Amino acid sequence: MASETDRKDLLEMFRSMVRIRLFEQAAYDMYMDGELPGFMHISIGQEATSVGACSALGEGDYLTSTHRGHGDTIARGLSIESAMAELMGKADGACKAKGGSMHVADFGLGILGANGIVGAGMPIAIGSALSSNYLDRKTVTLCFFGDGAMTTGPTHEAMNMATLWNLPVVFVRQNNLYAESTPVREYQGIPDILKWAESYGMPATRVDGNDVQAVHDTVLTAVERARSGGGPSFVESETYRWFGHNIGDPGKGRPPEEVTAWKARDPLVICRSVLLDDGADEASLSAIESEEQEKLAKAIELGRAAALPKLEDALTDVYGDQTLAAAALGEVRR
Amino acid sequence: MASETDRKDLLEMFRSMVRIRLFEQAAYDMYMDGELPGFMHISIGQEATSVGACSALGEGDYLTSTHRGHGDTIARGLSIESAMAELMGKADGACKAKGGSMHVADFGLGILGANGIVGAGMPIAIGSALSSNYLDRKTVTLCFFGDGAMTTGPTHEAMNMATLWNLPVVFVRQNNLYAESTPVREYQGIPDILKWAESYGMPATRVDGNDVQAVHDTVLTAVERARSGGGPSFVESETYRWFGHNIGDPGKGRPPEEVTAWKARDPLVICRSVLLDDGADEASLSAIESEEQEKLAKAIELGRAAALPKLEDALTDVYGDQTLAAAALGEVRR
Amino acid sequence: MTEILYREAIQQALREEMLRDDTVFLIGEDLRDPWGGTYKATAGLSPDFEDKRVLNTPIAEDTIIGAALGAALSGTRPVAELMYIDFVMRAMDAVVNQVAKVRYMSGGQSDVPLVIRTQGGGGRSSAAQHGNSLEAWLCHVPGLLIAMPSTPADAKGLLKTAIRLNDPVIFIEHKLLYATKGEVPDDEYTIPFGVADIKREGTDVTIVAASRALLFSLEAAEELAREGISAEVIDPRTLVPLDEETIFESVDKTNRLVVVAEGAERCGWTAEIAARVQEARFYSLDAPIQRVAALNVPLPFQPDMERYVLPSVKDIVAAAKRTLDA
Amino acid sequence: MTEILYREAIQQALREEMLRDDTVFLIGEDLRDPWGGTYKATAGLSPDFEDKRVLNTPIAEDTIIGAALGAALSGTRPVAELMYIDFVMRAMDAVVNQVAKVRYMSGGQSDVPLVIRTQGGGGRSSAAQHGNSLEAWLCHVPGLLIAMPSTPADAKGLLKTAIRLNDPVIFIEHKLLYATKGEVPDDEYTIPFGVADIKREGTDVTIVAASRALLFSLEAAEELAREGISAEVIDPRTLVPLDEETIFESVDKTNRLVVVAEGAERCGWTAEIAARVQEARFYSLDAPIQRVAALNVPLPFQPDMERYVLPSVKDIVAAAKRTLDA
Ligand SMILES: Cc1ncc(C[n+]2csc(CCOP(=O)(O)OP(=O)(O)O)c2C)c(N)n1
Ligand SMILES: Cc1ncc(C[n+]2csc(CCOP(=O)(O)OP(=O)(O)O)c2C)c(N)n1
Ligand SMILES: [Mg+2]
Ligand SMILES: [Mg+2]
Repeated sequence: MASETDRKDLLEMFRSMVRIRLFEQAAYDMYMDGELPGFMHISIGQEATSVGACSALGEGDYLTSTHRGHGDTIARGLSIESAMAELMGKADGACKAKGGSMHVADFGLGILGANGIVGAGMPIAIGSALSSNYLDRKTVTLCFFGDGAMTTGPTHEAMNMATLWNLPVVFVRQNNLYAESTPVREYQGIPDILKWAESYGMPATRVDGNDVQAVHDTVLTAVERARSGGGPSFVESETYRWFGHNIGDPGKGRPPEEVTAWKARDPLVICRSVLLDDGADEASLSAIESEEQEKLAKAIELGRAAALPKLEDALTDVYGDQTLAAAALGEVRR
Repeated sequence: MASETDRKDLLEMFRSMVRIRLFEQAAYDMYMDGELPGFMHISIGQEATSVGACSALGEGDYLTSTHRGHGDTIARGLSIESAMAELMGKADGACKAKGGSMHVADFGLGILGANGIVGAGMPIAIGSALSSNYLDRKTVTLCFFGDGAMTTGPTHEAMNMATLWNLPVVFVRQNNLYAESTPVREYQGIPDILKWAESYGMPATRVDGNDVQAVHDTVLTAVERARSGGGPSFVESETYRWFGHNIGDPGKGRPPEEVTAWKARDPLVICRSVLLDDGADEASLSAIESEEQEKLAKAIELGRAAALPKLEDALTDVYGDQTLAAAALGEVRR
Repeated sequence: MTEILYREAIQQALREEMLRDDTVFLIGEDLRDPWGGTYKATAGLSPDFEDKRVLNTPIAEDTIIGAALGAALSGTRPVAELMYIDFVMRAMDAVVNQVAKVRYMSGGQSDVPLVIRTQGGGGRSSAAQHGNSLEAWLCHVPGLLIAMPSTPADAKGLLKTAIRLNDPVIFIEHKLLYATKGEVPDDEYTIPFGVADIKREGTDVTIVAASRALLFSLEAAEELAREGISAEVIDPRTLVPLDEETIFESVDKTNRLVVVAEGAERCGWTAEIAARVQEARFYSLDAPIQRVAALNVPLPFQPDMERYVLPSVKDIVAAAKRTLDA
Repeated sequence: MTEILYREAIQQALREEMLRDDTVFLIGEDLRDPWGGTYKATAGLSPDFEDKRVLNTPIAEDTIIGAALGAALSGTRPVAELMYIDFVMRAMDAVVNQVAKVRYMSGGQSDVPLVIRTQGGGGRSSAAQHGNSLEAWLCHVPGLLIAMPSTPADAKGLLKTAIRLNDPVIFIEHKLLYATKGEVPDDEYTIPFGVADIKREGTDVTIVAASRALLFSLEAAEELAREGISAEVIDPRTLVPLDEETIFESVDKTNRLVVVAEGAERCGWTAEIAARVQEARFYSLDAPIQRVAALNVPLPFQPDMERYVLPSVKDIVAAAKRTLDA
């Protein structure tokens, strides 16, 4: 933490984590107030994993995320305006209100989408990595998945293809200890996940997922390896979601001591104290927080003022070819 | 190979391999003559794996097999009469001519079916193992799968569940070096398959799949472990199919030297010479061969004389409940 | 009769059948308490039975169903759950190539006492991957039986029947029905498959619908009644087998038919009903059969757009009137 | 015009498009020579192109399609192969929840230039897991385009179009068509989606069918002609979008319709056509629309039973006569 650049990077990461935390806290409250529809998975507690990993990416790189994708996508640069408008179901949302929380995407930033289907991002990640090699582009794909996704078939299929074809992909398992209500030990027969991942012929590292610097450094090593032709890596990032599985789930199955212990290891507090130890002043950190608070307030305000989609907007974006689209849609009687 | 029992067992295994070899050679010829319909995968060359593994099972145990299932199922006791009648499409075939080569089954013998879908037997095997524990029955399920099945999603899902629930199942990978035309190294990113299997927390052993005794001993250890509550095991049995993928495939992709080398390690010849070394006399072995040849000839004769199914037989066995079956079928206009 | 929730009807059916037969067990993701299933349909069961009777699984739909099949073939009677019908896409091989066909492919060697419970349907703003109605796919598969109850009483009676049958049943609940209420008989009862229920009698137009679309159809019938139009509303309750006689008889009386379903229109379930009725009752029909289904687009997230895409009471009323104006 | 095999038509289309655009590549199981695809539709391509242009994969259908999607979203134009349409059951999530919906769910952020080639159909005694016709499932999914050519010329022209489109196309070949022959234009050409082809003109009854069922329908028309009945045979060529106008116009002329498809009848493709036509042309129809499809049972192995279950020329003739006797 000596150099100026490092400090600047860490400050940026801090800012990004603050942004996510505030965004998700607001989303939670707005959802509880009935302002946001659908269902929604909050990643508060996991910010260091999202931000540490995404900050290891460069321009042109790709990202696939999960149903719990607010943090991942904002960490990658998704604007909170378009994210918030999307959650609100507004026409200028990131996905024109067609995707919602589970499908936020920004192809311009290489965000190939959150995904409502557990494990479904992994094959897609293999694909953008394949394009990268095919087109000789040196881009890397970061593939987030939850601990629960571990046991889905595509995980195995994708990890096999990744080493087989030496693809530039980094698999980051966001291990928050539970798949919905089920703790890892109750669904995972595999005693040592790193050994399992290594058996695919890729380096596998465990990292403290609440330490943004550690995540960043670990994922950066993997990203650089991938970019220089070294192939895929696996990172197990241990973290925790503070809330239940989705908003509405009280998370009753988890021992209260466990929740308390993890909350005591708040990734934002950890990062903050590293920054303070490193000489950053309290005021500049508070400034970041209030700037982000303000930006969020503005995003919410903008979102509230924004227009709803027209009903007929539901009929567009099914196909690119407009003639075929009209024919495929058929008569609309509504 | 000292004891009488061992000799008797090995003679039985020899007989079983001879039976399979003759059956499949005949099936091959009959297919080429246009006598057998459909398409068909011949396992000649792999007999020691089928027989060695199945001979480790006891009454009440279960078996799942693959598209290349003649050898596996005959090794488990499927009668060659009903197998041959099935391939011929006769009404008294093992599956009343509804299944054919890829679906031979004999539930009475615990044979839950060959399977046309690569990897599909693995979840089913988990299920019969689950019943075994549920009903406290101490039965074991033997799950055959090809090397190519390794990369399918269900393989991972099933192996994870097997250790998670400590299921009495033995996974035997029939590694014949190819999935259709594709050699293992061209589809498998995993450098060491035993390490991979072990990472699921189960013992993994490689065995010479052309040595019926070795296969038997290895699988027996795994079966006994499973039966006594020790959970699943993985066996990699290295073998080779002499013919192309299916009848009709000339198998052009494989180096001729490779084919020759493997044919030189004919599992029947290996077993025969072990028996001779061990004091069996040539005449008794030849007698086994001619007995089996005769039984096969009779099976073929019976099959040829047997009746074809009636066309309307195609409409039965869809459901067990006959009232619902009639309603679900609807009007038949043929 | 006691009024209970649809969710409770499912719970009761499961409990009663588990008590009746100890080879019946539940297998699926997050079924055990305190979660008790995503829509709480299995809540309260895990505390009251041996651990093995309610089995939480890894996320691995193909293997959950394949394993349930293997279990059904070897002495137990699993009731498997696919948390959302959308996830059947991960288990399509197990459901279709294995479960539906194993009896046939083996020449009838085995019963297949397996129920796959799942829930579908939109209306919760859950977007394109969590709100589908995929019954048409499953009806297309010979070898499956399909139930799709609309009321607590039907749900309970049909689920008990499903568990006792020796054929594989796809049992489709609806996420927005779990919290609906209805009267359920106090005594033990079952409801046979293949028997439709006329949920409302009428003379001018027949409306056929299952699951939540049936509730919409009843509302539409109310509205039509206010305009002097008498609609008969038929709930097939099971889609396979289908009680087509009841539908045919109704059409013979009303000479008009509207078919409603939540799935996308193209190659959806409404097409099958329309095709069958036009063939069997060509000369009874006074107007073209009207289909009311989702538009041929993925489900959008935003609630108004979603409502627009899904069939509504208004759409049913309009369709009924079209048959009368024809 | 040159006479070539359907298989060669596919090969030519792939080759021409790969030469035209070097972001086009093939991905699937066993595509490379000497195997060259199970039905040899990709034979001869791997030796003539860079290795990366023809990619053999592990057996992992969900990930093959998911990876092809990821590739299509990031600058390349994959043509993926599912060796049998039956194996789509392992890739249903990728095909339906991902490929078909990604444009929509993202609010139109990306083109999806992806073709999924596959082949279906029975008649080879390949039993219940290798002979299915599953186009109805895929037609039910908004977001996919579906082509199902019956002749070499259509196959080539439609496949070239499919590869150039920026929307996902399911391209369904038929295992028993690969060895059929037909004239193909010598010059470069493409065939647009959504334009049916009247393969035979007639006045008494309209027959609609695609793929191999179209060949059966033409045979049936011959047979009907011998009995003095003039059948018009329409090949939609693409099922989505469907050129319904051509069908409607024909029905306006003949007043009778037979729809033929190889898939199981219940909730199959014939239902959709029947439902649409009865609605749009209720007053043109002089007889109930007849559906000719597979019986509602899994495909049996034994050839005679299989032929019995699948629709035949005889069944089509009988159906046509039913419309005339009505
Ligand atoms: C294929 C599939 N199965 C089940 C679900 C339902 N589901 C949504 S999230 C979830 C748990 C995922 O756990 P994990 O991967 O650990 O991610 P987390 O929610 O903890 O972030 C489940 C079972 C789904 N969306 N997709
Ligand atoms: C899911 C699925 N994908 C593809 C196929 C086509 N197929 C049949 S056998 C086979 C190769 C299987 O190889 P392996 O598992 O090694 O078995 P082997 O044929 O060598 O005995 C393939 C690709 C299939 N039947 N099922
Ligand atoms: Mg988790
Ligand atoms: Mg092999």
